[in-house]
Amino acid sequence: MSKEHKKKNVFIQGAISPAFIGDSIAKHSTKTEIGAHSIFLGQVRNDILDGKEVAAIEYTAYTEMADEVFHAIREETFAKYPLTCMHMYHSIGVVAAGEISLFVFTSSRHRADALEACTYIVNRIKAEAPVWGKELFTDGSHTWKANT
Amino acid sequence: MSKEHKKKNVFIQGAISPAFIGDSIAKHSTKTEIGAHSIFLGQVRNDILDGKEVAAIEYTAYTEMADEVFHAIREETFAKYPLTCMHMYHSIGVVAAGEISLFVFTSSRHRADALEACTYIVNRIKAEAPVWGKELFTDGSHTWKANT
Amino acid sequence: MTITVLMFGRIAELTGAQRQTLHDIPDTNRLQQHVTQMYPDMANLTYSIAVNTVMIRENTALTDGDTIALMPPFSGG
Amino acid sequence: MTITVLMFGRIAELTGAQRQTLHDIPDTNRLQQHVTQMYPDMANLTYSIAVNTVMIRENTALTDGDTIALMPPFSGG
Repeated sequence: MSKEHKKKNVFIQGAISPAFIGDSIAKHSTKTEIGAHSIFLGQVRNDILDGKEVAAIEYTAYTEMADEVFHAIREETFAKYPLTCMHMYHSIGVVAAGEISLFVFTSSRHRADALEACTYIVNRIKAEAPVWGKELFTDGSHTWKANT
Repeated sequence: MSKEHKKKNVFIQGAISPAFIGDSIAKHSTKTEIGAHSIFLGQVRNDILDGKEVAAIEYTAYTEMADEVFHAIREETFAKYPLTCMHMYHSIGVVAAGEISLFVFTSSRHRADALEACTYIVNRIKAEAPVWGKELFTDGSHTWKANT
Repeated sequence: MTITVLMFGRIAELTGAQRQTLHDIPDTNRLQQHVTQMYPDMANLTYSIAVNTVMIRENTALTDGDTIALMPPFSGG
Repeated sequence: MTITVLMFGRIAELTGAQRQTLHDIPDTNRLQQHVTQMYPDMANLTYSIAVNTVMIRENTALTDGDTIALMPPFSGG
């Protein structure tokens, strides 16, 4: 591995705010070698399951293992794609329907690298990050989310 | 075509601000059927060409034709992918290095649709939108941008 | 008959005009000949042509009131 | 020897615990048997196992101080 990227904190308590995302974008204006940014946002849906409506998702994680998984994803993505920057944030705790719980942000000189890397990262997070979503219904009951 | 989507104004005078992007994201919190957003941003690079540094790009467009092209891309993307929303913005006029000149935003229930549609739209805009970038160098001279 | 010719990017720079009104030009091939005669450097440029905002790929007859755009390769985004 | 067992999601709910300390369990197969004996509904759950944060795919010997995580299918993002 030619570069070493420090372990960063991925988990954010509660929802990820649109203003935080706007600020993250703004911070890249000094990196004038960037030509393309790709951003993925996961938003909590108010799914109806057996007639009950999802009001929020409560996320828990095995944070010790998750930190290692996110670090591996980061290193392997930088090895695979020529990126200038990459950022990943995942909510922990309760996130209401309509709020954002996942934020993946890749930047590169040319568009294909940022676009492909972003999809690659999102798919790996969904498959490998030890995180669990508990869907909280409006009636106070709950179920455990299953990723598709 | 099952849905009709009204022609929207795509062109924005000057750079697209990160705060505008944050606000656009925030507006989607009421659309609780959305599970995934994909965003592409084009940022002006300070490329060095024959020893001269790009300070800004000045965009001009054949707006009458561009409106039709953007409308066709919008309709064809909605026909091809099950999206909840899609937005496209392109700068016109001068955008400095480090600033954003293209903003494509797709939203869907499941991640694959938003991700694939966003890439599809960006590639179509680059290939089909009658827009020209004049790269303005720091020394006052210029060249005409070529898309890769 | 009268047509309006729109020029963009490098072509507008080369011709010094963004818009010209021309008369009695029956088709797009004749328009290209006319433009190249006026501005010989046009022969070295790659460009596409739209008639009334629709891209054309072969010689197209022109009628009164048509708007023809001479467009260098796009470089938006 | 002593091991720490971490439980997440549906499994933590089923067992009523997020963490348990167990003694003299030589390998992960024996751990699964023990857990299923204590909580018979575990037999109906799909889950994977990590030993010291590393996912395992077959029976793995355990040593003093190991941390074993019982993890239902991930559903982050």
